[in-house]
Amino acid sequence: MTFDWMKIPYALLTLFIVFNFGLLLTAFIAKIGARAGRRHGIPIWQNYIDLIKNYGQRSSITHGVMFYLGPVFRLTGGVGLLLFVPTIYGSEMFSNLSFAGDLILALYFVFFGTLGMALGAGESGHPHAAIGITRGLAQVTAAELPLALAVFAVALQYQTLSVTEIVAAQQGGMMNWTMFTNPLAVAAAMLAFLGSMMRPPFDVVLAPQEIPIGPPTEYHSAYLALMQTNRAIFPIAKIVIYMNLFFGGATSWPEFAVKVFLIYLFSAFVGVCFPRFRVEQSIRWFLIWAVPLGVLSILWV
Amino acid sequence: MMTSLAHWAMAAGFVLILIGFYGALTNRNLLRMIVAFCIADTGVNIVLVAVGHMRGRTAPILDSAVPVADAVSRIIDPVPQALVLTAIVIGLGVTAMMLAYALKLYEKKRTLDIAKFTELKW
Amino acid sequence: MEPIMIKNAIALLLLAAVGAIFVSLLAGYMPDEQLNLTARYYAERTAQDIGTANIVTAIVVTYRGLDTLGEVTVLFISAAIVGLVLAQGRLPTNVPGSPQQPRVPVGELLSTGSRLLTPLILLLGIYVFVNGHLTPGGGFQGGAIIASGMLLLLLADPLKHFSHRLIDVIESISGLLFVGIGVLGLLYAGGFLDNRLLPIGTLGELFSAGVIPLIYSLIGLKVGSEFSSMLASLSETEEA
Amino acid sequence: MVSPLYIIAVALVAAFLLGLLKEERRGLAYSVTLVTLALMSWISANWLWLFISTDAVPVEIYTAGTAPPFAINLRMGLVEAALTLLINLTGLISGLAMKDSLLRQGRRAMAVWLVAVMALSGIVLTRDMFNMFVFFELAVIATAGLVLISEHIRNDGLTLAAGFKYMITSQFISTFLLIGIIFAYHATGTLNIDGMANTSLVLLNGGSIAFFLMFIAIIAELKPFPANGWALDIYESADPAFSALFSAATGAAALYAADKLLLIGGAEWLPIATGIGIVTFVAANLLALPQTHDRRLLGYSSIAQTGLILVVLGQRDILGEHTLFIAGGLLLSHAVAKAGLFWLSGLVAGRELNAWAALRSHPLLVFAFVTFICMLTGLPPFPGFYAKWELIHLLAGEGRIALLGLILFSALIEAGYLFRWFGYVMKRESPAEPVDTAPHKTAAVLVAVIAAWGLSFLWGELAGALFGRGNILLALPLLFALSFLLLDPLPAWLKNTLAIAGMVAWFYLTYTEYDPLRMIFAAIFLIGGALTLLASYHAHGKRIGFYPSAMLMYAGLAMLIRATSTFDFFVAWELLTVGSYFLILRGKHSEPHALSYILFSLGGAFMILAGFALAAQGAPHFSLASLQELAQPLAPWVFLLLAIGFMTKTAAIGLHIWLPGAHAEAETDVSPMVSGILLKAGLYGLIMLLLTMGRQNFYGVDLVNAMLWIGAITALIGNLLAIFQEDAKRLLAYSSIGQMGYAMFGLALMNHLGWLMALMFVINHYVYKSMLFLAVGGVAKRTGTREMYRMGGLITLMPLSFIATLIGIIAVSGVPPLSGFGGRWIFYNAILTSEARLPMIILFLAGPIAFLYLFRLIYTIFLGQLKDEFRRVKEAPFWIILPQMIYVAILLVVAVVPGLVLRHVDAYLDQFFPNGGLSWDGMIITSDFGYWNPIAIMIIVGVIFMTLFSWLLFVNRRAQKVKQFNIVFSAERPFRPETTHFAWNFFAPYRKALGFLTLPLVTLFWSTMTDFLHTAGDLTRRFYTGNGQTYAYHLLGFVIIVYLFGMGIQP
Repeated sequence: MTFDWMKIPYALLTLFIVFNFGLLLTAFIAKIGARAGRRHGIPIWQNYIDLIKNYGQRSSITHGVMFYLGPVFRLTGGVGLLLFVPTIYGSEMFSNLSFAGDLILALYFVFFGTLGMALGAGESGHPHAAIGITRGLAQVTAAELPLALAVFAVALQYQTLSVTEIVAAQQGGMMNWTMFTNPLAVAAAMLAFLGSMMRPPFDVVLAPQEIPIGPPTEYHSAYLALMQTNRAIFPIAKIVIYMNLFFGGATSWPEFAVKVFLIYLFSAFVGVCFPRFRVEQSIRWFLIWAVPLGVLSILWV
Repeated sequence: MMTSLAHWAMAAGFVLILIGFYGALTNRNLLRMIVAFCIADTGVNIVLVAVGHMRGRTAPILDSAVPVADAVSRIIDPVPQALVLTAIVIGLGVTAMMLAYALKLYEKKRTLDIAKFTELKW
Repeated sequence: MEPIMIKNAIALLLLAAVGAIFVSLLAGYMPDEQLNLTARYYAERTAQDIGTANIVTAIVVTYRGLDTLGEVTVLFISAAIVGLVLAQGRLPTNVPGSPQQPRVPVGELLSTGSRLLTPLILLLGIYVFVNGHLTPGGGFQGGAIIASGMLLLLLADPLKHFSHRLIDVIESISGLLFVGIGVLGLLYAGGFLDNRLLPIGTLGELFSAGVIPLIYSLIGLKVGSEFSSMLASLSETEEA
Repeated sequence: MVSPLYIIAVALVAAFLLGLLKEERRGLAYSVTLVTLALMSWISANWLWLFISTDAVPVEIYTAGTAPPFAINLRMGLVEAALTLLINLTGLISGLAMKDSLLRQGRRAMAVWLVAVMALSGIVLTRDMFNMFVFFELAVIATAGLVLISEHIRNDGLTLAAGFKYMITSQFISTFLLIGIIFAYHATGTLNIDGMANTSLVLLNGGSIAFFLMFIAIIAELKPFPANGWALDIYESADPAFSALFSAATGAAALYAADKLLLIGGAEWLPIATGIGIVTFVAANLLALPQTHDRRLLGYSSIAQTGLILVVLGQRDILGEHTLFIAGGLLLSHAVAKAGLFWLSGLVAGRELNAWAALRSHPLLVFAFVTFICMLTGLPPFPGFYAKWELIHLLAGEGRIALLGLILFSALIEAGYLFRWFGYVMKRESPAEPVDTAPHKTAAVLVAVIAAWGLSFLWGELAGALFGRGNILLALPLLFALSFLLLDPLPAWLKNTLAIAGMVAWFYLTYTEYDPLRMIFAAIFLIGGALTLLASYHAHGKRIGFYPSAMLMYAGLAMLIRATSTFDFFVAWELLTVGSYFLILRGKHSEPHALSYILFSLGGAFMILAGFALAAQGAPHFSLASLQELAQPLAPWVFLLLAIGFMTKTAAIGLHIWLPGAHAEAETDVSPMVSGILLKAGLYGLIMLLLTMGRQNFYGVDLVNAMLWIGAITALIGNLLAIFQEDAKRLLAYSSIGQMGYAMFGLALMNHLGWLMALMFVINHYVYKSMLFLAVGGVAKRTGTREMYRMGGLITLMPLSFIATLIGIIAVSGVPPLSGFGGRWIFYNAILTSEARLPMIILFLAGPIAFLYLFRLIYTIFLGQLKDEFRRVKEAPFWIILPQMIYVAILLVVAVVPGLVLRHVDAYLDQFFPNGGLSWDGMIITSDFGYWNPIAIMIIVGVIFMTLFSWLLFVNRRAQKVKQFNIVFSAERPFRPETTHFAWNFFAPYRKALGFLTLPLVTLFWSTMTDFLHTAGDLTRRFYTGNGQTYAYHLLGFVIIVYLFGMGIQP
């Protein structure tokens, strides 16, 4: 088996673009959120400042091996997820490392970072970390379900699990997007999307007010920096999957930017409009509203 | 059809059995039960003998009255008679056993009431 | 309704059903006009094969000798058990040494009568079993008569002791001989308890019918001793 | 040959001789008694040998030198020889066991004993009806007498009362018998049994009532329900050695007498006998359920067994020439086992079932007990097993399904109380009074044990001769397992080495025989089994009982995969079931769980048996492969029965309640065996079933589709229940339920990838579940608790266990890059081609739930706050860690090169599912829908991870570990780990949201069922008031009911 070594610099390029895009986008979204709440919000480059500061700081504290590795897992998950999915359709350059596996790989790799992070936070011994994790895991089981159903519907629809092929099938006009060919699946998936973005009404996991900062309570300095890096990359990586599956993918970086922004905005929009659910409420909500949509989408195909 | 002696004897035997059974079923006194069984036994024996009876024949003993050659047409069926002998003796053995039991039971509890010996159950 | 009445009613109900079974037996019963296969065989063959005048005896002692052996054994173990059990325990109130209740004296008539009658009764018993193959009667009847003699003695003198040892020996030896003769039949004649170990002799004579008189005598002795043993055991429970 | 008459003559001579002896010469009298009994046994044995070794025809013995029917005749044939041998030997050994009381009571008691045995032999031998009556009366009087004279042992009057009740009953019986005999004589002109049979008595005038009276009298001697209160009282109160005779010998004689009567009665009476038998079998077992008195329980069991044999006699119209084999197998099993148990009860001081726990200190006696209850339950290799197999097959072949069902149901109840009792023996507190180990008493028990195994061998040979089956006892794996019984005194490590060597050697000897599918199972069962056994090196001492049990299970597993016929398969199935039961029972608190395990398993096994029987349709041989030739309407039923049977083992939902307790309470090294390995037996069964029978339509329901649903629901409920467990091993156990659900789902997809996924689950589940159970078991061993919230922070103290757990949970969860992901990937590919979409939704829900319990497992044990009491805890013992590390290595290898195994299976599956396979192109695995490159994934993830890790190391190289409580806490400083370790009720919100799905409805259902049975038994037994007169009412009522039935069916 021959390996095209040029894939590595290309992948790093993707990573670099997405990273910066992510930093700016999250700040921008935060600002929109603040404005919706009649606040001024952070400057657009705030994330860069935080990141540089945190990378610059040194910590002499660790709670143990898993604690130390937690952010590494987390970021590996984010980076890996990004790289296992092609970013730009039709571009050999930005197909990344998708040769390693298909959609299923991406979906399951989402959990890699989550699990590692949970373990790291768990070792800190901080009870709030554990509480946050239990809430997060509990919620994600319900939130993932509509997504899984939608993905399954899409895979059935296009008879493939390859992301590239799914995007290919949606080319040739907006009406070919899954959003229009299988609206139920997309609706289900987008509801699930809300649950996975850690924004209101599904952000009790982080619970910024009640519990200082949820699972990452104990992380600071370079640990935190790694996690912040991930926070820039990971949502984008996830949105890329949504984009590819449901919204026709992107054939160029500008299209990419617009689509990712809009999808991200959707969650922010819902977030500023709705109050927060408790965990059991959000589980029920997903099961009652999102899952039936997913079921219908499967039966529809 | 109840014409022959055998029928009457048999009926009497059956009645005795039923009387004996009734006594055994309704008397709570051990000794009375044993007596009831003796009555039933007697009934059984009568039935046994009655079955062997044949009208107008005589006892199965070969003597001057019943020569060997005529035996087939002159004697009644000897088998029930032999059987009843055994039955009587066995009945006697059983009765003796039951009496011994009654005695021992009385020794234990100073009562002959069968309803008082119900520790073992279920 | 009282429980006792319910019980009686159920008993009557059950017995009515059993009675119904009996009635149908009775209704279906037709006395034979001819001897059946088995009886005919006995009627025809007893005289020549067994040599007893009393066909019932032939059946009891020979044809169905195994039954008889069984019934003797029944008596044997009944006597053994009764003896064993009654010897084991006494009524708790009758602790040795406690004052005996005064007995009603036995009448003159009874005591004298018993002395007179007992030998006669014993003799009659012996006669009955020795002639069992010829006349009505046999070992069981004879044994019972002997035992009745014993009973008379006991009535006359309730304190009288029989030698259990003697009774046991008689009982056992007669039993042993009975089985022994049976086995000899197996070895030297047609089969177990075959009476033709000894010559059949002439029909109607005392010494005829092969070993039947012998066996019946043994049975008589055995039955007599067993009955006596039981009577003695039972009476001892009274006296002690 | 010595004439059989000598059996009678010798006994009588001796009895009369005893009368001559002096009362004081008790020793001599006792010797005479024993010698006589031995002589009687010898005569019978001689005859038996004659009939076995030659084709001799039965011999007629005439008495009085006259041919029947004019004189009494006896018959000595194979059956008679066997039965008289049984009777005489039982008499001899019981006489031995009763030594003390016989010596105390003296010669007369001995004479009665001899007469009793002789009378029973007489019942068997005689061919004359009236003679049989005489022998019966002799037996009755002797029995009553023995009861009467053994009374003084207890001296409480109870025995006396029981004896008197018996006498009352026998008075009624003998009345009926005599009336019956005389009218039968009148009707036929003969007293000879064969003569009566020849003249077809029942058809003659008045003959049927006469026959009925004889019949009912003999049947009443069999203690049929409900006319059997007296018998129970005797069993309860008499000397156990006597009860042994009463149960084994009297029962055998009375059964043979009933058999003779059925000869007279002809075909019309067979249904009546069957009816009485089955009612008795069911009712007596039901009534035995609430018993706590050991001997009364044995009494109920005796009655039940007699009922079963009566059923067999009543079914002779279809059993034909096999009646003897079947009835004999059941009868001898019953007789030997019951006699053995009664003798054993003579050793135990207490009368409560609990008191038998005293046996525990004597392994040999425990073995005896096990032998007896397995024999009674009809487990292989005992004769009852062969008999049950043939019986069920013949019944099924003739379509007597209701009877078949009742027999199996009742047998299950019987197994229930017997194994419950065994649980008491092994687990209940041992009473203060020790076992009475007088040599003559133990010798009796041991003779029964030897007889049990000897008969097993004999029946195996007979089965070989009659049906061409292999003798189970000659199966090498079983012999190997049994040899550990003899090796048990050796130290555990030595036995462990032998066991491992044996399993590996067996694999080496047989590996060429397996196709790739079987190879997977063979590898897991044998090599995998050997691997888990490595953990057993940690045990010290002798570990009595562990190796025979474990090797029995492995023997069953080894035989299972080599089985080609239904018979071999079922034998293996039963062996592995019972072996694993013994293993599970070893756990400290596993008594109730082991019981529910064995009950569910046996219930499932009976389903399988019924399924096989139905499939065979009376054919003596049925290969597993012929299952595919079955057609409607039979096929769906067979499928259903077999599927339920196998799903019991995989703990499908509804049948799963045994698993959590059984797996959790088992010993540390047993849990991986029963979870990682044993569960696969069920999957293997399902695979066999689906391979041969495929889809079946059952009244419009596609059964495979139903299985799909069951699999999905099982996966969901199993996972859901797992997240709410506080007990680590229970969590793993529930997780197994869920995992088996996945595997079942995969199989039920009935496509190439579905099967591949199921097989992948088979392998993966073995590896990670064994590993996790060992890891958790090691932790539990060190901390002394399995409650996860009591642990916490053990990562630094038990790092290796942590690593195993970490790798394990990653593998279970299916997160790339470990091997679990492969399973998920195949799963998604598999379902894409399936039509059934709804059940998948359930499975989608189940998937992520796994994360919840897995995180809980690792977090609450290894992360979080370390408790003060565990600060000195050490890493788990070396031998428990070693296999875990091997499993870690296996997982990593399989993760990188899954093709190592899967390729072959994939290719093999092509013959069943030609479409939809995978293509193995270099390192890339491609399906019709997607692709997957395990090595690439591993490398990419590894590189990213290492890069970031290096980066963190670079920037954060000076990080030092801080103290436990050095955490940022809202406004106060935690100081107690207990209050800071968030672990209890971990997923409270989840319970609020979905807890309703975990309501223990299934448990409720089954406990209601068992409660119902218990209550039914408990209420019904009130009907035995203890009053002898009431029993007479029962008897008369019984007679009348049977009369109405019997006359109703007469033409």
